Amino acid sequence: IGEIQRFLRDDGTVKVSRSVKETARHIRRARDELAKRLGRQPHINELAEELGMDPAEVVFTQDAMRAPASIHETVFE
Amino acid sequence: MSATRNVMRLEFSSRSENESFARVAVAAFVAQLDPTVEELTEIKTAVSEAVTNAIIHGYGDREGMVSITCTLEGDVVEIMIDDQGVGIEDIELARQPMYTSRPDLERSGMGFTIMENFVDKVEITSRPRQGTRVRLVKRLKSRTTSEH
Amino acid sequence: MSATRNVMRLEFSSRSENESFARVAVAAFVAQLDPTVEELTEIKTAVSEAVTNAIIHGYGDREGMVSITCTLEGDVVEIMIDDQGVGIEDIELARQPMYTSRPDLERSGMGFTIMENFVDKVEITSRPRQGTRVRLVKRLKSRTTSEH
Ligand SMILES: Nc1ncnc2c1ncn2[C@@H]1O[C@H](COP(=O)(O)OP(=O)(O)O)[C@@H](O)[C@H]1O
Ligand SMILES: Nc1ncnc2c1ncn2[C@@H]1O[C@H](COP(=O)(O)OP(=O)(O)O)[C@@H](O)[C@H]1O
Ligand SMILES: [Mg+2]
Ligand SMILES: [Mg+2]
Repeated sequence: IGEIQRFLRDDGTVKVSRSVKETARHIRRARDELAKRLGRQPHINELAEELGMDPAEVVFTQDAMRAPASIHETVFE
Repeated sequence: MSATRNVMRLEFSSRSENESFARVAVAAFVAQLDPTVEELTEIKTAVSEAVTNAIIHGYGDREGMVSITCTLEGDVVEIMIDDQGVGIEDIELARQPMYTSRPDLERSGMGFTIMENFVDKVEITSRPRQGTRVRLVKRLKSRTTSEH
Repeated sequence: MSATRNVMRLEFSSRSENESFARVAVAAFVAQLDPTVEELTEIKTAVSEAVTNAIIHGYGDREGMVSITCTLEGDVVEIMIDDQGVGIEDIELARQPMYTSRPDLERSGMGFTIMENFVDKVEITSRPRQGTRVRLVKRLKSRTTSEH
């Protein structure tokens, strides 16, 4: 998480699309680790807590910059 | 979260750029009930399918407004997606897996089937030339196991 | 993104649980213009302040609806936050840094000052017992700069 914060703080000109892409990767990793540790699907609050993020922000970052074309991919990911 | 109803309503131009915004807005609202990440993905996917239909089929080349009403009550999420587009002539036919009226757009005809798989109830109300309402209901089954 | 106007409208119950949802919904809509992280944070913060005001000051213990209308046109974002709450008697006074009518709630009185710092224009229209509209306008300076 420190890494994400450093990334976000570094440069006032970082585009949201780029930062979201980076953070989304951290979220995916945290979700997988949490699922493994808990032995079940994590709840959004658990994941948010793990990441030190607001749950709604986690939702935003997972999805906000996704192109409409990839709608069907979300089903099978 | 209190147990009383919490309501939000969303309205936006029927553009494909707005699909991810609509999906995120609904998911961010539902996140209050602390669903699993998986349940949230299911809800987002179902909403996406209904919103895409409103944009592509309902309005086509025209631009209109799509509206979404979402209600949280206890562990039940109700989502209505409305358009004032062309409407559906034969709802039974439209619901059939693989049926699409637009094979030219490389549509798979699986939108309603996906919705039915991801939420507990899918109701379609439509009138030709008046518009379409899709009502999705999902109970968050996992909710009680979350406290520990 | 095409250059024509894109519009969304959002309405939700005046509950503090809805603040983060509202902030994220606006962010997801504005994200289409691919602002910088800093610009998006500024917009979210300004929206948060206005939404909190509508909930705490506009409605207080009552529950009402807050609405947000957001328009994207070129590189300009316009956001209106409306409530039908108690309204503001003296807008000049309300805008003063450090002024708060609710020191009992440990409010800092800095909400409008924060908004003014983070967006280009803050307009307040209000009528006692009718409600308040806050209009925020921000031009995204980053939009023309290239990806890196
Ligand atoms: N909002 C809508 N307005 C008009 N027609 C619709 C709407 N939603 C669905 N339909 C009709 O139902 C059919 C099946 O929808 P769906 O299962 O999502 O498949 P697809 O979108 O791939 O065609 C569509 O091809 C269209 O004819
Ligand atoms: N939506 C609103 N409805 C009624 N009064 C408002 C509203 N927004 C702001 N006000 C008034 O303006 C004052 C200053 O607002 P603000 O600068 O955000 O400070 P604070 O919220 O900390 O009091 C508030 O204390 C309140 O009296
Ligand atoms: Mg479809
Ligand atoms: Mg304030």
